[in-house]
Amino acid sequence: MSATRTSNTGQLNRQQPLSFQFNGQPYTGFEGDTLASALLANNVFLIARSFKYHRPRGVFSAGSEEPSALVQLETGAHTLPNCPATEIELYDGLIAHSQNCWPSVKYDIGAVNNVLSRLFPAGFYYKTFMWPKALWMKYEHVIRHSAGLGKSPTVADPTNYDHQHLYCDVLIVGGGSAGLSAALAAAKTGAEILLINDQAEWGGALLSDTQTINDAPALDWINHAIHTLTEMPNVRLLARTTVTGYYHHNYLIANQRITNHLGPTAPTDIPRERLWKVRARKVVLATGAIERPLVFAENDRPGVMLAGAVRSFLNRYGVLLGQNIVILTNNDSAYALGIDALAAGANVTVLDTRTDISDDLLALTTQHALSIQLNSTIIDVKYKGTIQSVDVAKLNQDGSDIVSKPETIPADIVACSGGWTPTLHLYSQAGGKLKFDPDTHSYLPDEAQTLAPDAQFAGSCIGAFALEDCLAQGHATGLNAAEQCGFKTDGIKVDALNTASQLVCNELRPLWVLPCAHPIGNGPKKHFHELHNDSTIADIALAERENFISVEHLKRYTTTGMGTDQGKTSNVNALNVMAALRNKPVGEIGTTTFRPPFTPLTFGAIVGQNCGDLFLQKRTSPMEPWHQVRGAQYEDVGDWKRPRYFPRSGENMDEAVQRECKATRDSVGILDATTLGKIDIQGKDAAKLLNMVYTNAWSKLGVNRCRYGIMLNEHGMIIDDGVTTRLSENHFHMTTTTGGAARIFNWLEELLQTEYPNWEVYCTSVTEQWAVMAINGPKARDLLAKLTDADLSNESFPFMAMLETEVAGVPARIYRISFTGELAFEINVPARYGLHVWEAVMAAGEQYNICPYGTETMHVLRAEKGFIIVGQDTDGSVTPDDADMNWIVSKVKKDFIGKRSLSRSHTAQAGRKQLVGLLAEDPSFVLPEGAHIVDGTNTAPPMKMLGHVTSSYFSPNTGHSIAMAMLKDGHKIMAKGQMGKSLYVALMDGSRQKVTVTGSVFFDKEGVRSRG
Amino acid sequence: MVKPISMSPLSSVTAITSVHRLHEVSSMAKINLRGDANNPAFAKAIKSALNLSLPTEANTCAHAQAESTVFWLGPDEWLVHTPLDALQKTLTTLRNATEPLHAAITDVSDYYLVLELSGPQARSILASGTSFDIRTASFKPGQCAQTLFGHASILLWPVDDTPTFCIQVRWSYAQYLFTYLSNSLHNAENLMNFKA
Amino acid sequence: MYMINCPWCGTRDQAEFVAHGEAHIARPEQPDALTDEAWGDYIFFRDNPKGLHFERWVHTHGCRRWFNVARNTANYEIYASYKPDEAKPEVPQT
Amino acid sequence: MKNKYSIFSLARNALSYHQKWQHTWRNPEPKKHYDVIIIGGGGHGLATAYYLAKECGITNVAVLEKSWLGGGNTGRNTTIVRSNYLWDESAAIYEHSMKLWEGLSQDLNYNVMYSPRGLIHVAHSVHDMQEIQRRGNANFLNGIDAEFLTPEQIQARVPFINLDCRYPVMGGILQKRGGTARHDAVAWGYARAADAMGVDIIQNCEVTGFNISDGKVIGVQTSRGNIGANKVGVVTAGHCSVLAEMAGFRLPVESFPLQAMVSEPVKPIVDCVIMSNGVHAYISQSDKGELVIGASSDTYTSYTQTGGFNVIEETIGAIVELYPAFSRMKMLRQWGGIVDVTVDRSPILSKTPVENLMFNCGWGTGGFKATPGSGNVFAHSLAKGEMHPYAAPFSIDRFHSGALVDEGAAAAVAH
Ligand SMILES: Cc1cc2nc3c(=O)[nH]c(=O)nc-3n(C[C@H](O)[C@H](O)[C@H](O)COP(=O)(O)OP(=O)(O)OC[C@H]3O[C@@H](n4cnc5c(N)ncnc54)[C@H](O)[C@@H]3O)c2cc1C
Ligand SMILES: NC(=O)c1ccc[n+]([C@@H]2O[C@H](COP(=O)([O-])OP(=O)(O)OC[C@H]3O[C@@H](n4cnc5c(N)ncnc54)[C@H](O)[C@@H]3O)[C@@H](O)[C@H]2O)c1
Ligand SMILES: Cc1cc2nc3c(=O)[nH]c(=O)nc-3n(C[C@H](O)[C@H](O)[C@H](O)COP(=O)(O)O)c2cc1C
Ligand SMILES: [Zn+2]
Repeated sequence: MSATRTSNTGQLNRQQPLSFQFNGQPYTGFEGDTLASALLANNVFLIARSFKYHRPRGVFSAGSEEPSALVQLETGAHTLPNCPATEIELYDGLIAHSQNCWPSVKYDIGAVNNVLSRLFPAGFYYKTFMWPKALWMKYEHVIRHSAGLGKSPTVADPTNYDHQHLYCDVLIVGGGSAGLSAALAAAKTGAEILLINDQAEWGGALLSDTQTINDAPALDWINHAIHTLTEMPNVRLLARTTVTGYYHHNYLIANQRITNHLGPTAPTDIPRERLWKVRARKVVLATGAIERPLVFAENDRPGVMLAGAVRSFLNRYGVLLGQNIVILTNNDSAYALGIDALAAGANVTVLDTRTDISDDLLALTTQHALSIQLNSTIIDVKYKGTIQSVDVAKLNQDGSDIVSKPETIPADIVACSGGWTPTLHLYSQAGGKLKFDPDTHSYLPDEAQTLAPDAQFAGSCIGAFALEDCLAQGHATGLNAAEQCGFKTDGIKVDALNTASQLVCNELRPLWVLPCAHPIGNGPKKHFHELHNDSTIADIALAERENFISVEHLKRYTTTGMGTDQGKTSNVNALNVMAALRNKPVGEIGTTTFRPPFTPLTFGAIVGQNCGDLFLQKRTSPMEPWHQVRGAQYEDVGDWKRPRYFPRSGENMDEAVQRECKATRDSVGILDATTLGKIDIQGKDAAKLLNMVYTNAWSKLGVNRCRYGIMLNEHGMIIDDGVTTRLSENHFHMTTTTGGAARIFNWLEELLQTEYPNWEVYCTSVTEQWAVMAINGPKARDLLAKLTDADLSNESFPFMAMLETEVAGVPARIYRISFTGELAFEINVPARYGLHVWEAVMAAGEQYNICPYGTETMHVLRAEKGFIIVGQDTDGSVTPDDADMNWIVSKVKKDFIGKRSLSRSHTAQAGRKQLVGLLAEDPSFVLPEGAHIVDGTNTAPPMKMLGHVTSSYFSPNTGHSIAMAMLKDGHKIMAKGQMGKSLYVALMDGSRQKVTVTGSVFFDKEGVRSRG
Repeated sequence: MVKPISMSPLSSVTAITSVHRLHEVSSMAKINLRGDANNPAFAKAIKSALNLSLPTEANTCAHAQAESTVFWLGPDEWLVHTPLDALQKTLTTLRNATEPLHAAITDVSDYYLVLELSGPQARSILASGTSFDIRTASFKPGQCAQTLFGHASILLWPVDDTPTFCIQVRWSYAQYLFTYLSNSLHNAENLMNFKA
Repeated sequence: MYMINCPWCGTRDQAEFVAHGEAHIARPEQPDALTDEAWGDYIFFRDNPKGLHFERWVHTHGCRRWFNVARNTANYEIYASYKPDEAKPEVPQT
Repeated sequence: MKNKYSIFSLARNALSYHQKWQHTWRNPEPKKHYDVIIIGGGGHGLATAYYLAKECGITNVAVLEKSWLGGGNTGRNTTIVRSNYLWDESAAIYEHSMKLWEGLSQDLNYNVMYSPRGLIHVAHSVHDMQEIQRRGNANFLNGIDAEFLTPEQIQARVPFINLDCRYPVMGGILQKRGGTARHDAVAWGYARAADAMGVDIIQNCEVTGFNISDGKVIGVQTSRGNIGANKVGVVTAGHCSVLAEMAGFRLPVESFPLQAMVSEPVKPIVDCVIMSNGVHAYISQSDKGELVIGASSDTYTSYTQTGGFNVIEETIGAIVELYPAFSRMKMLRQWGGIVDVTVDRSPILSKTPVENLMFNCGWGTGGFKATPGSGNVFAHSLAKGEMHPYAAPFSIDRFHSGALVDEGAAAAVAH
């Protein structure tokens, strides 16, 4: 086999040679080459090993439909697996490797699979590897390692990505003749046009053709079109951009490869790829057509290709792929290759499966002295590292068998054409139904579909294969789309375009699978309809034989169409074969479902900037700069970063927390409580709203007085808690948990807008308006007094009251509430002054050894007091009664959210799991949170669980460990004692810790400190 | 006692290049206003307090004297921007004017921060994170929109034809929004200079 | 991704909205008067039609208003959006 | 009897170029009447039929499938199998299922590729840690394997994980017996085995109504005519509400789109299943080499088997955050299923207001793993006319009495 560079064809920049490496060997190509064309020009035909049988494989197509020539591009952090060589624009220094082979693509050990291939028909793994049972994991290991193709990168991606949202009037997908023509027409109406093409060059199939438009090379027309469009302010052109998904409501995703073609040395300060999220009022699809292969014996050999691809390599990339080119076709279009290849100096034989061709075509072949054999097929491809020859025989009448002795024809390239399949993937993704059209032997949009996607078509994607028709259709469709967007189209001039006559896919013989010397599948020769996953006609027959006859079963059983190419060249043939096996018209068996993406879509591009720092906002309080300087360790609470503890040098968390706990109760501590949700509630029905959402009663709360409340969902389970303060008769300030802030606020709005629109209440979220610091401890009042002139005495500012004053020169609200059981004040100041006031408090507190503490200490201190944390001590299945909080459930209110659920038969049952305190027998032992309580019945699993430890700490202020737990019938046990029964907490090392049930308040049981 | 120092997470960050500017704009006071626009008494009360008619058309804003702006946020919700030193006065005027109507006036000056983004690629920078249609034809000064940018709810309004936009965001999302926008700003500028 | 018409703000991308299930379920005036069964039906049992569905959405990142949408769950059609106090709109029979 | 599958039969058939394999299941015409009709030819329906025939001696059974068998959620799920659920009721049925998985290939004589390669739940917050501790301890006491992992141990198993991601990894829980199974093979294996015992599997047969007399179901109306039955079991997952409506009642279920996706196939890189609730990313690698990734559901109901691209963005965002090396991998295909979600995220296996009509649904986003167990207990329930003890806690009554089995709650409430 010997491919040669032509001197006079192709759109390469021969002034710009580029060097690159494949499998370690250096080569050169030119600017304008793809990796595929450059390799082929260097006579590298063996590119890859196949998925299952590890057969040698080469380039099959010249575009994104490539099923076979997949390579590992670049190495290290820049590596990309499974790149079709046909889509890689060559750049200087490019490095690529073959995949799925070891030690090399030439000598691949995995090729034993080919020898054993008879053992591996479709679905073989379902039938074996079952005995002995224990060995499956070993078999599986081997299967896993021989499957897969390229290798994933293993280090972080050094490049970045971003997104762009875009609205336009008309989106045109495809920059071939039809798309360009549509854009030119639509743009003239003034509509905002977005024209997208997946290749770097505009022109689509024209680039591979020798066509003329208005008697000049078609390239001139393309250049002129692009020039015109670029000048128009209402047009945006995106090349190197693939529309990968067409979703409902005309939402389309397009991926632009900005720097990919520059390789690893591309600038890193711009995105490598950019994902466009397009909303188009109208969508025009001009996505072209994909050539359909013929399936014949040994058709997977490197050097067997689509005819259009061979032509593309010749006319676009300046590579004549062989000296002896054999063309196998069932239609006219491949003759164009014959004529071009002859002109370029190759020997060409056309094998046409048809018994007859048109007079015009016959005249043309005579004119060009093109040698043709009708009613013929290839029955074998002789391959020894390269294609040597093909065996050719005559077909019988229906094409199902051969009737003559084979004749051997020298060949180094086999180019096949089975017609063209309109590219309608995007349309189908969006829900468009396709219907088999017997005239073109292809699937076209089903015009009978109601509610079809809002798309229109132009060019070969709707079966118009002649250039003239593509141009005309483009024009008409472009105008139509603009008109539907409300733009005026009358008076828009049509440039008359004439084209030369053209060989198109006419008069096709509907025969795609060609016989060989033995019945297909029943002998050594393989007919691959699907190169990517090594699926053969015999596999389809097996599927049929075993009753996997639904096309979806066929796909899954044979894995046809499940590769990186998603069956762009194989699906239609597979459907055809199944239809024939089932004796049904192909239109009746349906297609498999088309799904995005059209071509594989980079994860990074999907993510855009939304990773790393921007994965999710890190919300912090105004005091954050201080926390950072003090080396705070953080806890994630929702999307907030909250200081968890403030270690001094050398301290671990336990030590820091023990110190912080002590310091707070001994003198004074300070907690940043900014993250609590805050809702301002105003209106004459404000108290009514509170009565509805809290379990307790709110009408009688005094002005400037605070009250604790819990909220239930309508199922009767605790969902949030917090303190709410009456600021004036009709004005309240509600607080929620940090995690509940958004949820509760939205819920209040929901109630007000949908259930109680007549209530006069307005809610406004004020969470970030206020910076909040809670000072807790016996010295809290002394400290605060240094910063404010207000009277802080118990008489004028009692527990559960609010005071509006100034702190450190800043207007503040101080709430005298306590989550630690200490004398405590929560200072709220406008966020902008948060840091200022915090620093002032710290300075004033120095004399009391003020101790900043974080959430962990807060948890311990509240547990010493038996205060619950919603979400830790409750889990969405806990009622107020379960939580021992009946005291907060109004007995007189007629209704509140969740009330009715409390009396349901199961919810009202005795003996539910209930909140209790637990003490370990060993007071120094901290029971693990999440461990379960058992009785003594069983000592090893399975053991009946009676409840679990919800909160557990070493309490420095009581000097022993403490725990809260949910325990079956816990309240009875708490009231009556365990009555001689022992309870344990079971540990996962198999041991148990004996426990005693107590009340859940461990410190200051009388509750005097907070009121002092 | 030291004079209170005011701080924002954006106090010390900007992204300013030769063509683009992204920075916090000096903080205006912000007041959330709720009430029934269909109630003539309410409309009248607001008119007397702010000396303007409340914008009742969705996605628009109205300017009052002394640099104040009122943004439509919903059928019964507006946001008043007013100079900081006028905050207390405006709050009081509004409260007095709406008494005893069903209305709510809430100081949210510190709940939000405002960023300004200006320069030729401002639209594309915004389009990196918002699905809102910011095409020139549909989004002009005098309009405003509440929408989403990345994960942040924002209030967005065009200021001039540079173009310049203001983006109001919750305090705790400001750092996130700034980082996102400044990344996009640099991407946009570098792309302007990039010839493939 | 739907384009959804907020009855107040106009048509916006779905990203700004959150769906909240079946619409037109009024909270019972007197929950205590209901049997466990009737109450359970109210809180848990929902229409889940394949086809026309009246459901609630909220314009979370816009005007924060709740509204209703008549949508076909078997395809991507949205027939109408309307305010919570409005009656179910007439929609084409499917 | 059908060909038995084994390496020997495979080799023998290879000699004849695999021309002699028989139908995996027949294509029977519906009979006039069956003892039991199962509606829905997904994994659960087929398993039900299989166990009815095998363990309950009832072989006059039809499985009616509106489309192709296994094409519902069974054919589109991320195939994660585990049994480490929190509540006793759940643990019982999922562990029952797990035990059946362990011998399923042999039992069915069909390799379902159950692959106990280990499943790790990663914890990203104090709350996550408390959740896995509680669950792991409960698993241990229920006799279900559970092992806690430190971040370092997780890193050793999954070298490319980014422990220091937005929500730093604090620990994890491993169920070694957890893993995956080949979804299609499960449907096909059950179908083949049920068919072999005489069950009629009738594809392209959509149930359009019930024939009910005196409050008792006596048959179904289908796209292929009326078919009589003594008992009917409905196992239609995403479509359960549609069937309930036909029978005249409602279910506490909503059907949401749930999406999944695969990457291009690559050589082995993820050797276990890794689930993260914190950043919401689920990933495993199939035997063919694709990374199989599960997304979250949309907020609206839909029967379209597609969902919003925003959900894909969030999911891949989480994957890249947790595994930055995958940023250059590519998505090969995305798709959606219709998941039948209950309020407490637990299934419904229950009698209904119509006598002799039972429902098995509500498995939502997580029922693939339950396929053998669910089919097994549902078969026994249908046969007996009484719910199997493992099924009993999952009756519809719980939504009236309040006896929810709330697997969702523990993770879904405020901090
Ligand atoms: C994307 C995704 C990921 C998932 N990941 C996991 C996972 O990792 N692990 C896990 O355990 N679970 C997972 N699940 C859930 C799991 O797939 C399901 O719970 C399980 O497969 C349900 O099985 P089934 O047999 O009940 O339903 P299906 O397989 O859906 O079967 C129901 C069948 O009923 C048929 N049917 C419907 N209506 C009619 C009618 N009128 N007449 C006749 N037939 C009808 C349908 O066509 C369908 O075939 C996932 C689900 C999805 C969608
Ligand atoms: N001889 C024949 O029988 C025959 C058959 C088919 C086509 N043709 C010729 O091919 C041309 C057809 O013109 P056309 O405009 O219809 O198609 P085209 O193939 O020229 O152009 C389609 C363009 O769309 C691009 N595209 C496809 N999918 C895309 C996606 N998802 N995103 C972005 N871009 C995408 C392609 O890369 C291509 O550039 C004509 O010149 C015609 O004569 C000839
Ligand atoms: C575990 C699993 C692995 C899959 N692997 C692939 C794959 O390698 N290639 C592929 O094209 N599709 C793959 N799919 C997706 C299927 O092609 C298909 O999209 C999915 O089963 C849903 O069906 P539908 O798209 O026909 O609606 C896989 C699906 C599952 C559930
Ligand atoms: Zn709105």
